[in-house]
Amino acid sequence: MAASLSCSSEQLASLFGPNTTNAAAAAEYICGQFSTVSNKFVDTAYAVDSTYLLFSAYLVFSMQLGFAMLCAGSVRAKNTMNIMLTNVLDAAAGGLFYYLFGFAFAFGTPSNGFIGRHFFGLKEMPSSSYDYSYFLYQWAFAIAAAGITSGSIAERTQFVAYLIYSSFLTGFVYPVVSHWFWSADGWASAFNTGNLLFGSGVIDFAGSGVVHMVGGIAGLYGALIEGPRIGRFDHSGRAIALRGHSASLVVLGTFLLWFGWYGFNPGSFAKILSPYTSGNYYGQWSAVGRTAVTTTLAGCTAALTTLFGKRILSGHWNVTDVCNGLLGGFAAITAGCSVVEPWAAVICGFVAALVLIGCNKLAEKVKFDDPLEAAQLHGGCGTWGVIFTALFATEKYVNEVYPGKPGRPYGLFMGGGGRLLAAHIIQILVIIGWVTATMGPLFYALHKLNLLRISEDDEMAGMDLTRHGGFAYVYEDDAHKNGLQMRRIEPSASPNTL
Amino acid sequence: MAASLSCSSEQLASLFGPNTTNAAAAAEYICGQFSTVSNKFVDTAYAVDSTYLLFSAYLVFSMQLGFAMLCAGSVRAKNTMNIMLTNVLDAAAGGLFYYLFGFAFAFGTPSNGFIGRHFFGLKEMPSSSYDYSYFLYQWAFAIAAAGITSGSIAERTQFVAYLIYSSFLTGFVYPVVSHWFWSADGWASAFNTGNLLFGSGVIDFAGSGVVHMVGGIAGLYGALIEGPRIGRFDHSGRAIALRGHSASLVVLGTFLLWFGWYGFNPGSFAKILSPYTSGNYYGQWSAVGRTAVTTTLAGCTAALTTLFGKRILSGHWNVTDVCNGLLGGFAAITAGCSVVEPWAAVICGFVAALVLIGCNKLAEKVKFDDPLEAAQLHGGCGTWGVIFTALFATEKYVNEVYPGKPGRPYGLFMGGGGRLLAAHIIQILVIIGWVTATMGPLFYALHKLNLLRISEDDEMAGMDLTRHGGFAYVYEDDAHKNGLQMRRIEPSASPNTL
Amino acid sequence: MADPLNCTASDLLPILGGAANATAVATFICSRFEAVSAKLSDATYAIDNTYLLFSAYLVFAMQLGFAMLCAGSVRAKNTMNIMLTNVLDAAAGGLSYYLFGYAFAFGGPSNGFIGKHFFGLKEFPSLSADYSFFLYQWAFAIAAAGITSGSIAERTQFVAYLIYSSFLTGFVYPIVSHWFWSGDGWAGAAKSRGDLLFGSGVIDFAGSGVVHMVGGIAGLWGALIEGPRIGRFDRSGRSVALRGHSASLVVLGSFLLWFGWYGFNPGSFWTILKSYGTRGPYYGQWSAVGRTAVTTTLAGSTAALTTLFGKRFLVGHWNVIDVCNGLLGGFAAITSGCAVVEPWAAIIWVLWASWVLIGFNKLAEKLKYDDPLEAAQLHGGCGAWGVLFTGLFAKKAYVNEVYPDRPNRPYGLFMGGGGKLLAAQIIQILVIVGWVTATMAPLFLALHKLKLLRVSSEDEMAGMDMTRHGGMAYIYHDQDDHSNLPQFRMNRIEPRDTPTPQPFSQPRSV
Repeated sequence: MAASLSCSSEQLASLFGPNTTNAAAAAEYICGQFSTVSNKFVDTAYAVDSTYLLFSAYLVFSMQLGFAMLCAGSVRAKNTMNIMLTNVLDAAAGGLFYYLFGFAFAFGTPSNGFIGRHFFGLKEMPSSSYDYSYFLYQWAFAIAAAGITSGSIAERTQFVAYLIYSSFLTGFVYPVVSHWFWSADGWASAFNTGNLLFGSGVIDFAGSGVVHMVGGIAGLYGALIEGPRIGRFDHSGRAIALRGHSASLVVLGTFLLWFGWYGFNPGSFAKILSPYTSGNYYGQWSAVGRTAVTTTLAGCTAALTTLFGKRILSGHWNVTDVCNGLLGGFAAITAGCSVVEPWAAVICGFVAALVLIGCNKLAEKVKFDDPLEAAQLHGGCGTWGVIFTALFATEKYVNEVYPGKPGRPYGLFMGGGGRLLAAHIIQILVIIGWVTATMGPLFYALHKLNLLRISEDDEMAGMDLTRHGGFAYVYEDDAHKNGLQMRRIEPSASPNTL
Repeated sequence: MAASLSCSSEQLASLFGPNTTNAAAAAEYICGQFSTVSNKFVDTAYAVDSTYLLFSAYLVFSMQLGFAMLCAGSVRAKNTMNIMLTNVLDAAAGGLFYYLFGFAFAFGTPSNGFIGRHFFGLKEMPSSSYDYSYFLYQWAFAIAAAGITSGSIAERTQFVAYLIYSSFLTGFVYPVVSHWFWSADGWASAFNTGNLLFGSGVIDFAGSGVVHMVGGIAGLYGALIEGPRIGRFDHSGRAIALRGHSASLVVLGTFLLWFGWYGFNPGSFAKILSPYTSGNYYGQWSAVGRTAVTTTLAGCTAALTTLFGKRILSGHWNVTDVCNGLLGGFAAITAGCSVVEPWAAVICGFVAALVLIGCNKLAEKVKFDDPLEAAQLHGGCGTWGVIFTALFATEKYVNEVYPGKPGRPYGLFMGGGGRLLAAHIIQILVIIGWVTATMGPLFYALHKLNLLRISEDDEMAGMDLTRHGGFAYVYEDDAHKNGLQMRRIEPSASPNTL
Repeated sequence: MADPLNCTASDLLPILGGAANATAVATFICSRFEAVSAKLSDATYAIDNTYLLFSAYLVFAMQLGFAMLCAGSVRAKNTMNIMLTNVLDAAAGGLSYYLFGYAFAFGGPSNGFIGKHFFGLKEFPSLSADYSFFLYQWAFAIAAAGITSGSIAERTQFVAYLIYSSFLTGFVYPIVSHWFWSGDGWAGAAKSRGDLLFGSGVIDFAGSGVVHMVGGIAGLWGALIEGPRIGRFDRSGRSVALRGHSASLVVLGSFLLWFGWYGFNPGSFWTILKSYGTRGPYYGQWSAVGRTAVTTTLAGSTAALTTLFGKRFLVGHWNVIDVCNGLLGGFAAITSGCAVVEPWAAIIWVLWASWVLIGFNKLAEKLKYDDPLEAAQLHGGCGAWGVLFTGLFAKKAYVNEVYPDRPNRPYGLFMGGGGKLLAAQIIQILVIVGWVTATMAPLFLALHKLKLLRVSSEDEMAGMDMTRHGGMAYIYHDQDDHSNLPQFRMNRIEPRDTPTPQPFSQPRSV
């Protein structure tokens, strides 16, 4: 960025002309000063951008806390320990795998369009292209994807199965997808330096497709293959709600996710100190702010739509539904957050809420049981978000956010033609195909090996008692009464525990 | 940092030479411009660094919330109010004491090597050396130390005793230790401008020793002197687990601590806009990112090690143990986070988990009861962290992070010789000695005065009912039934309450 | 800020006179300097926006804090209801503030009473305000609504809540913030044109008055008009404490609010990269920001400790809930003056703020006024106390640094600045009380008359979660097959047959 500050002493000397005594020296002196200045600008830019990216990464990490609380609150008390353990391990196992090869597969440039192949175990990092803070940020994204999946298969999955798919997803499936769409080498990336897919490339800014669809579809297969929880559908096939044990935890988790999403979406710029026209008040910092605003509006609209929609359908003002709607709105805006106008975000959120309600109805019809609606929410709304971007991306913003290639295609409804939409449909199909081809077989194999689903007794008793060393809550004080207390919680469990 | 931009007009004038009409004026004009530029750079640096430090301080503060939730979840329901009150007061009382004299003792430079003596009540602040944001950051550290201790003596300590030791620890014991190792005057500090301890000084970057060991050892004495909780060890001396009342709160607290640790470790640089070689992509911002990465990896490894270790030992996949392991890893990496390679952090976390498991086994053997394993976790893993740093600190990073003294000793295993290790062993001994000499007698005196431990009745009934105005949870809805509800919780308590 | 760096060839040309093609030299050098100044302004925008954005995120975290605080402070049977209101504060607030709230508040240029630009963020961003500023102000607006929802908790119809909340966030609050914070406001200290109120203007830096008093007084009217909860005062008029169902949530909420307050107070500077040039290069807005964070911390700490010991003497308990409320009271009180007072002043004044809170609570009991979260006492009472505080302790140097370009403003009375600032602050209190009364009271009264305000006594006894929100918030006793039959779960929660588990389980345990 220091280009415009370059100062060649020869040039300046010749300008001073012959009759200036030692013009050369003068020129050198002045230019020396300028090069110092331009260096300081480089330092400042790195410092500011790193600060911005690091704190965004911290916010994204706090989403893991949000997932943990959301999951914990949405399952029955007897499986709380289990689901929370999976969330802790998403972060922990994810950290190691992403460090060892995940990041390399995703961003190991230079590489082919399919998979990266450098920076294994952060070797040769930091480079001029990637700094540690960027790794941290991408890691926080990777664990989010795994967190989504763990919700779909909650309450009935063996812990070992969880460990296997989680590391596979974080370490291989997700990184490859993010390589395709986010790295400069990716065959479908909008940053691709070669020729772009449909001359446009996929604009999945913060990952409605890359993160949410991947996580959601993986969960879909998991939940499909192991089938619904016992008691979720009665003999007559009527759906019976198995309500989570604590709405407070659900709301806590939702708000934390909202909080973290401010790192997820605006943070995806990775840089904030880059002007669009130097010296003007309008620059990337404004785009970052706009992204935060679109994110907020989409979520708010979705929440309100869900509130009234559910009121009409079920007659209740239901807070957990509102929370899910809110998250659906966020999942949908994630792809387009940086390239759409705030008013478009309102539309996005409105439709997202309807999509979610529709998906849930459909799931009930086909007897698909997803304790956290993760597949419907992240998969369904994520897909809508990808399409939405292709419809409403504005020309101005697209060219600001993805510079260097003037005249990119943009949103169909904004008059940008259908090429972006085509690219995005490709993205949807490719992601569905890839996740199906990788996670589907994995879950099926685990199923065949009887590693996927827990025994019926365990499920009735709850995994906490049988696998995780006890019930999550002990409101009685006397250790000796634990047996009693467990018996009171779940009579059929007592044999297993005593 | 603006030095290199200084521009003397005389010099430049002479360069223009005599036959330039009013060269002096030209020179002055140009140099005036440059000095403006350099001033603006100074402003920028202050603004960026303050922003960075302030938000790091906020993150560290959020650890106090983490401690509160972790403690609340790890004790039995009947003592929840008590433990949470202590955590609120750590922050509140700590704020006042640290403002009045704590900060002065710690950083009141110029002073002797033992204790600081300026800035009482923030007089003469801000100075060119310290700004308010630095005070805020150090305050957040101080209350963390007190928070650690309160865990060890939970569930059986009188509230008055708590108030006394807490203010003593935050106001005197901890500040003196941080003066020794972190202030420029400290006798063992690596920043010491005179000659360093063993020509090296102690590299305790973010305080495995200064914060965690101090808090842990203080807790050790407290817990030793008042003895185990009633029912923790039965007549035959077998240990009986007194499980905390809510695993959700434990996980919530752990994740919040993880979140806050990103302020604790990377934040300890206090500055982010300082290049190692100006104009290069690699600077302090990279070091900050690297620190965040090492922190993450150490925690992740420790969590996984604990998961499988415990699975083998106890046969359970236990989430609370994993959480403790995770925190142990963080406590260990804290000392060396900025000067070790990521791969070394993995080793650090692995050993830390084993250290923690070992310490817990030992504690059971000697009938030492620490409801939060705080002494084992922060004391034990903290000590390991101090040693680890002396073994794995890399030359390059040591000289970058502690500049100005080329050829410092570094990690033994990295070929840096044993001088650093020697310094760190001194640190361990000195900290143990100092805390023993101060907190030991204090707790003993409180014990003799019968101010330390609560009465047996109170302990059976739970302090919430007898001292803190009631039980923490009321899931029955009818206020008039509170009596009944309490009776159900703890029969022996009902007389006190009705 | 690029002004001092402007370098025009015409300046440099004459002085380089002698040199061959001096023009070229001049243009060459000057073009470089222009590049520098442009880059400097970029850096400034980037840093200030980063600072403001992350502050806004922190302020948003307060909404989470409110949700948890409210949830923990009500009885289990109304948890779903109160949490829903908090989620909707944020959601509905987001839309209404986007559509017109922000325009009313900061739509300058406009008259002193109400703004009139940027509806739906049209013509945004402008030189004066960027998106990050909108986000920050939105987070403030929803905080005000969050305060009110606490006062009328556990007995208000959900529809009533929806109505007053959007009215408050969309109209009442924006106008107040326009008066005191926008460049056009008639009473603001930051007023750009025309002369200030009493030549001083109101110094309500982060909103003890604008946010906390507005929210608190709105709550006061709501709670007054619908009256106390059933069972809050027995026949003999003795007050019966209706304890919240979870102290853990209360503490969680309070700490989150504390965390968020670091965005609320220091963030209100809106920019951080600005040198004052008063005390050497190291001292600038960044120091003032740090100082603000410190005063905030000390105020909260002092209030917490005062409440702890005060309550110990009054009640005989070390009560964590009261300590949390005291803490928040201290914050509410410091919010107005946080940027312009010395740390020691904060301590002195907040010592009394916690007694103000205790006093108001005693008074509320006397008057049989029931506020489940003490929101009216806490935010209204301590907020007003804080506004006065600024009028007394504002320090000259700080006032002029924080509100520059109007030399020798009046400052705190006790600091020798005369009474004009105090007068302005008193005007603020009166105006806010009057405005909120004139807008919210009629609204609540109308809702009351239309039977839209209070729930039926059956609903109130049963709890709104069961009757309106589709079930209880907690199911710790797990009985899958029946968990969808409200009636059944009902019975298990209601103490009427809690004994049921007892008899058959007791003998088995022994």
